[in-house]
Amino acid sequence: MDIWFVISNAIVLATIYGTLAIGISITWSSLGLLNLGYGFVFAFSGYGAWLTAQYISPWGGAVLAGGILSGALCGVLINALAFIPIHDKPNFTMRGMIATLAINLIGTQALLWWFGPRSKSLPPIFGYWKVSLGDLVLTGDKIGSVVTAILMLVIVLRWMQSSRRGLEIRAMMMNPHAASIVGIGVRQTSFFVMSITGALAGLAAVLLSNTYYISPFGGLTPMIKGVSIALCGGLGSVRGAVIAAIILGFNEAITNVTIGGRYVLITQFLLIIAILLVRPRGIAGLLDRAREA
Amino acid sequence: MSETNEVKWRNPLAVWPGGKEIEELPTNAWHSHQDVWRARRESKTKLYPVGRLRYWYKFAGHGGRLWSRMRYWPTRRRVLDVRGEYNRKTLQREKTVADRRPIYWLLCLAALAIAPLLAPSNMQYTLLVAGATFGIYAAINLCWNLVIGIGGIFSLATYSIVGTSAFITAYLSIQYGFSWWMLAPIGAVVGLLFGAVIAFPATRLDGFYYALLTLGLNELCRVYFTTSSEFGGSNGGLYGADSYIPDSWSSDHQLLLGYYACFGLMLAALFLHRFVGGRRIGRLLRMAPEKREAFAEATGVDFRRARVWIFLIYAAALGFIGGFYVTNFGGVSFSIFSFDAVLLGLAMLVIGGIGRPEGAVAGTLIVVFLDKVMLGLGPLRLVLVGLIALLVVLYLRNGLFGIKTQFRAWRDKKKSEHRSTRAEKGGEMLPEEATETDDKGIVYARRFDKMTRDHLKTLVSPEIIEEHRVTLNGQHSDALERLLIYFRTREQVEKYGILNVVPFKNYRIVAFSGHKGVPPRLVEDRIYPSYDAACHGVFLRRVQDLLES
Amino acid sequence: MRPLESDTSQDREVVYRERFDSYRRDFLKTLVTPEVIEEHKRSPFGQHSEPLERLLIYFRQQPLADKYAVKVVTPFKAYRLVAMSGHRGVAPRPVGDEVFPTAKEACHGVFLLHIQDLLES
Amino acid sequence: MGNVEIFGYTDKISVKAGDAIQFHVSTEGTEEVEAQLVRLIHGDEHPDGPGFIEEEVDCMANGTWAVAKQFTQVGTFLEVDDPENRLALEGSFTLWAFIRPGWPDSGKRQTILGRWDAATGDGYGLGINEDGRLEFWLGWDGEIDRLVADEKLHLQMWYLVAVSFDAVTKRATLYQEGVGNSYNSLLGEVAALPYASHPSGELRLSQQNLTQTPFLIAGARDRSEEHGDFVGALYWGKIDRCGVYGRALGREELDAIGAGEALPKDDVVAAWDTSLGYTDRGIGDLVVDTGPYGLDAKGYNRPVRGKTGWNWTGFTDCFRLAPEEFGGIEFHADQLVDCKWPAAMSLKLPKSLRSGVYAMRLRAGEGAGLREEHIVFFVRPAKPSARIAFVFPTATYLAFANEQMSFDDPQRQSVMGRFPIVSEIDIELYRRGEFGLSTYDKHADGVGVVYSSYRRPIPNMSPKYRTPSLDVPSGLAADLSITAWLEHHGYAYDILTDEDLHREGLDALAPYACVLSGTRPEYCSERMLDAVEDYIAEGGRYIYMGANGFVHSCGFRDDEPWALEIRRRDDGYKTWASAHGEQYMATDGMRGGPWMPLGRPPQKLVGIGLSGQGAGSSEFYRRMPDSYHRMSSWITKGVEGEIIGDTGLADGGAAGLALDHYEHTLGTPPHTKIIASSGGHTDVYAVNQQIVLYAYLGLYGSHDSRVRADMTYFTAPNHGAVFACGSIAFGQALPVDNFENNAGKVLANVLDAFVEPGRLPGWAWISEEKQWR
Repeated sequence: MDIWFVISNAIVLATIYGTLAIGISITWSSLGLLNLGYGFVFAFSGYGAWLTAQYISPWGGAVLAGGILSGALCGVLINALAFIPIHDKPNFTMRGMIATLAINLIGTQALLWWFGPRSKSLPPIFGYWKVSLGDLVLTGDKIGSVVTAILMLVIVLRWMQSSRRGLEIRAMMMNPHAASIVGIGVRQTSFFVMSITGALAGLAAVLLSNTYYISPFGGLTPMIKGVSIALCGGLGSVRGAVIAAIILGFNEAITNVTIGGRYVLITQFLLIIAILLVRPRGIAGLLDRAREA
Repeated sequence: MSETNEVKWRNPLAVWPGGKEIEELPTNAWHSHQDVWRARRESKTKLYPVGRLRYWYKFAGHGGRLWSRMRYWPTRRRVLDVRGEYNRKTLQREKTVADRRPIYWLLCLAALAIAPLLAPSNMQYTLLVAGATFGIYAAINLCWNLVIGIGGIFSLATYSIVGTSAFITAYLSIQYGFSWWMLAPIGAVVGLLFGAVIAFPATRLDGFYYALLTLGLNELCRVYFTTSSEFGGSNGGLYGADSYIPDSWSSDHQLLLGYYACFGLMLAALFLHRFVGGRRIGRLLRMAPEKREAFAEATGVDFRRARVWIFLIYAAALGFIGGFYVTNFGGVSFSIFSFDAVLLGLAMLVIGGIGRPEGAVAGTLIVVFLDKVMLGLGPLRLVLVGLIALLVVLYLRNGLFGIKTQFRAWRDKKKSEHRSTRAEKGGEMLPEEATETDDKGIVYARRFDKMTRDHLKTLVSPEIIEEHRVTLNGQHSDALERLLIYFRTREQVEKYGILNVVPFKNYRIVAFSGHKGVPPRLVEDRIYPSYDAACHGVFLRRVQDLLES
Repeated sequence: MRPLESDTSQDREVVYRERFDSYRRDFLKTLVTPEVIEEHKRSPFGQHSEPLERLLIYFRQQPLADKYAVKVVTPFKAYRLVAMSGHRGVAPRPVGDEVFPTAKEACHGVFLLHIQDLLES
Repeated sequence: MGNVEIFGYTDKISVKAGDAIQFHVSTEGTEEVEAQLVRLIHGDEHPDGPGFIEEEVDCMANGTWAVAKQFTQVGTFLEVDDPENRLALEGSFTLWAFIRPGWPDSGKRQTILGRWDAATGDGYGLGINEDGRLEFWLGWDGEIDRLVADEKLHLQMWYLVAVSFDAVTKRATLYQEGVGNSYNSLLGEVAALPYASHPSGELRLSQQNLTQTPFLIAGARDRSEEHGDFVGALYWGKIDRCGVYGRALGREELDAIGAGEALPKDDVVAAWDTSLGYTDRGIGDLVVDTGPYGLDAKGYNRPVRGKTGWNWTGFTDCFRLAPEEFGGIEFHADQLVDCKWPAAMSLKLPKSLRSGVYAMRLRAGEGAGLREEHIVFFVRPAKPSARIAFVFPTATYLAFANEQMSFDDPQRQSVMGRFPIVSEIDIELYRRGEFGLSTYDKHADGVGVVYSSYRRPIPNMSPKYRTPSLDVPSGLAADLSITAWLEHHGYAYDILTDEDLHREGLDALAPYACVLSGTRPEYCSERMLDAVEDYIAEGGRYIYMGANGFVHSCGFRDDEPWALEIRRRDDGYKTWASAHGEQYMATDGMRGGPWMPLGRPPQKLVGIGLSGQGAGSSEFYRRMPDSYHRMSSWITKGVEGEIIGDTGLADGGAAGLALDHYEHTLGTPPHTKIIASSGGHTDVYAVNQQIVLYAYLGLYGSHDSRVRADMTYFTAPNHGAVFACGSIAFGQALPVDNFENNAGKVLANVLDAFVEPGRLPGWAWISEEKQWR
């Protein structure tokens, strides 16, 4: 068994899952919104990228940009629909989740209605080159994905670390009530959060377009994976999400190799359940500091 | 008459031998209290008519006649919760059905029971199939409601349980020829086992963690069943299970049988819901909703145990429904695991309102109607469902059946907004407020008090305060006497008194409670060296209260 | 005169009442000002200021013998002043010959008579 | 020809069209008067109103009547029915009586009992002389001899007095011994005045007994050119048991009587047991003789029965509980219940006569002042025809009939806060003193008047009359303002009186859809209250047009409806108070005084009850929040703004004189709505003392929120309803501006709705409120 193949696969998966999970995690911790419309964002930005490739330019950068932008747009849309109207209403967490689910339903059905059930594929973004490291062959695709994803993540995290806006978002993540008292507008900030997480989803959608083809319901599995990872890592924790992404990436890669692709999900869930039973709030989650919406 | 400063008050007792030495004290120019009354010829805000129309009939009640009250056998519950009361506006006796839901339930169920007879013939097939689906989904949702609404466990594993049970029973029926009547009980056992597995994390995880976990579980089942060849991965499902519907029957009769069987299933689910929700376990769980578990635990409620129980009941019931599903449709498709199924199910619950059986049934009805009857709309059907669900979530606090409470809360909010803009603090009552006051004497007292205060405020002046300090318990000028009479005649609640701490040395001001058994409270820290000083202190406080009002 | 009121030779109540009223008169005299008289003229029946009300209370409490009243000559046209006898069966005696056009003015006339008596006492 | 004066009264106050009625008239200075039947429309001559309006009505009696001066027998006494002249005593005898002199110093001779003819000086008598001492006298054709006691009789003290006369020795012995105890007399044992006196002496002559001389108790026969036979030397005070023996009783025997022991049985001529014949439902005028001849005595002008007797021990307070201790009969020389003048005219009213207030207008000369008399009576329809009935509160008219408070009550000016304005009629009435008093007045001996009657001239029950202490019409003249308003707006209405209510109860009211009260229906018998209560409870609609209503009890005898009885108690407004033990009515045994302590405050009946009264200036009503409720907003429909009744004939406003207020602690129905309230009353308006427990500074209009008039409305079973105006002055606000004003608008709204059969407006707005505002 080729250990390096497993590792490289695991890294690729981990980065992609990380991209997915971090978006969900940030949304939850800063806005208290569990964005289950993520699948729709994913699918929407996939179509966005596809449209870009079709009508503007098949150049990789453009497609990537198209996906990221439409993801951000979709994030803003969800924010406007599901967050802004009810964020100050009673029972918001539950209602927010259901609202995003409803948006997911509407969105995917609308996509189905508009584009039809046939899945689309994107042109190769990073070209068809390969790199061989010993007997390990890394496609340009893989490397591109990993690099882009990591780059994007680093940029986002850096931005959140250093910029004023990022500071605001982090403040909201730590204590939304106090943040609103010191003048951080929940509504304003929420648009930034949602557009960034949307953009991350868009990025993931483009990067994963080879794995998960662009179809109306194509966002579902990534979303569930993202959610699972976010959950496993501890909702709201970026660090936890990264760790969980790596663990699950390895799990998937190993399962693929050892038992077979069919059992990936089963092992994954058993793993998650096991983790959650030990740490009910995920890897990085602390019981007492859970966000009380 | 003359200038304020020149007005002098003469003490009528000064002429008495040994009378007070002060013969003249400066006081206010006199003006009549009637000036205030005569100037006030209308209310300061516009007053609107109040009153609510009785547009429905109200049973006048039994009065002197004997009224034997029936109970549901064998419970202690009365058939209807009827309250005997009298109308507060007419004093006529009235009987009010405090909880009208049983009546509505009965009417709606009766309507559903006769619905097939009323269906237009060209739509009969669609409607009866939709009706059967409705029955099954309603039953599922009712069970779901048990854990979400009553148990407080946000489980999204419902369809995975139903589906698993359905696939296993279908498999058993097809492969081993189990006959139809065995399928549902077997399904129940399958469901119970499934439930037992996933109940374990349920006790550990809270809220969303569990929801997301079960959502994943659902996906897991989907992938597992879709990819396994035993369960007909290629056919899109398992078909050919034994059905309770005799093949020999005409299709109309088959449809009808299916409809009523599903209707019966729904009734059974309703009964289960009522039975579980209305018994001890339901009450225990309602004691311990999300985020209040600690409190419930502290009061001795073993909510974990109750949660496991209800979860097992839920799972078994869903398993039963899964088995029934197979016998009803002769098989099951993978779509039961689809995310959309979860979404639709959730939409059903959400539209009706989580936590209420009527919500589950009505939500199911709406969604099934859109999904199964308005077939002409294509994918738009689900968009529509999603839109409705979205709107409901955005605008309603607890679904359609929460509208009443929400509306009332909103109306109360509007009411207090309007009140705060219209009512004058301490002023006259508005017509709306008057309807809420049984003793109309208070309504007048408010007006009188307002007018009196308006007049008395004009009497407060440095001269008067000085006069009180000097004369205290002697004879007073008209203006001072008026103030004192007003102060003395106030009600007992928060009326000031003087506490004698050390006789002739140490006095403090207290306020009486006006309630037997409640001692007066100290008003301030100040200590007065003499009774007279304390009296004047009380006077000053009262003057201040008057001016502030 | 009623039995219990007629023989006052032993009635010590009278002695006290005399003292009380004499003190009261001493005080009330100081209240008589043009302003008070003007106020009564303006509003003989409404709410009164304290000095005027004190005077009126005293006047109203006077014993019936020689207590002033108004007599209607023609309703709403002519009024005159009289003094009560205080004895049943004895008609009031006329006081002065001024004719007042309204009851209000006549009542003020009564007031002025009382004031005059007070100041003269 | 001196002053011309006309006085008159009718034998009945309430008649049906078609009934006969008699007019009794007495005149001074004229032998004939011009009679004209008139229908009274409006009384008050106030320039802001329509003035005095009457309609002349044709009838047989119109024209010139021959009239004369009539004599009135005032004063109370007992006349013994002695057809066999058994009291024309020839031998020895003893007269004895328990007495409590009410006015020994009146300066006039008072007879306690005797068979005495003062005109001729024949007969014998025991009494109080001009000097206030007990005296026995006898006379023979004008020659009189007397025996006088040494000690004066003291005021309000119980005595046993007697005279024993030995016909052989002509020795007379007076017996005078105090029998006061700690309860029954003015003074107690600590102020021990000399009460006893036992003089004895031989008289020069014995009496001559004329056959026609009656034996009287508390009076003696007299005669004059002008009056013919009449009863004079009237006694003031109480007489308890008394009697006559046919021998001279000894000291010991009389002492035994004074000790309350059994009377000697032998030689009894008469022994009047004044405590016999009492029933729980009243006491008649007959005083029973327990002696062998049954010489019962009959009261004239209603001596007041059931009063505490010489042996009253203070343990019981009602004659019903221990009649033997309540044998006192009180006599007043100025009491009058029936003038008993001969009828000047008898008239059968036409059957077609419209229901209303009528008067026989008698005029002599120029017909002004005392030269004009309106003899008022009330005509009911032969059969009820209208849907509206107006009940004239005649019981209250009677209670106030001929009141002389402005002349007699030193507190009156303080109560009303103004100087009185008296008229020629008031002065004449006061001067004459022969037409009786009102139940507000006191008898000359200081005891309150308990009986009033309409069988005597009642000048203050005439249409133009202005009450002197208020200078505002009250009673009939005020109530005419309401009927004038009904008349002006063309409402068909019938007239009823309190007398009809008392006699017929609910049956009198039942035919009508809507009943209006007068401005002051203050005095009510139990039957009147029951009638109104039953009427409302059975679906009647009642408009309580005034205030101070249903406050005070009164009693009537069934066979003598013209006389009303009032007892005044410690609770409630009063110009006098009944003594303890004398607070139950002799006519019907009910507790006298206000109804409230009996558990029937007016609030229970009509929603509001007396809150305060005063005079001088009236205020207006301002709408209350409840008037915006759609159940009752129709009442103020068409009223501009919030003010109601800012004009009026009574002191310039609709809220004045007496005010009624809502008080749920006194039984205002819980669903009552206050439509409007007045406020800002002057300090002359004092809180009703019935609802005051302490007198303290601040119980006046500007201080106490209870001093107000509440206009209220509530619905009753079977589509019934009660609208209450809350103030006496409200009725007098109606005629202002030619009957078009906001007070009238409110009344019209209510009346129009009440007359309609079926449901009331606003009936459907009865659901629990769900407020948006």
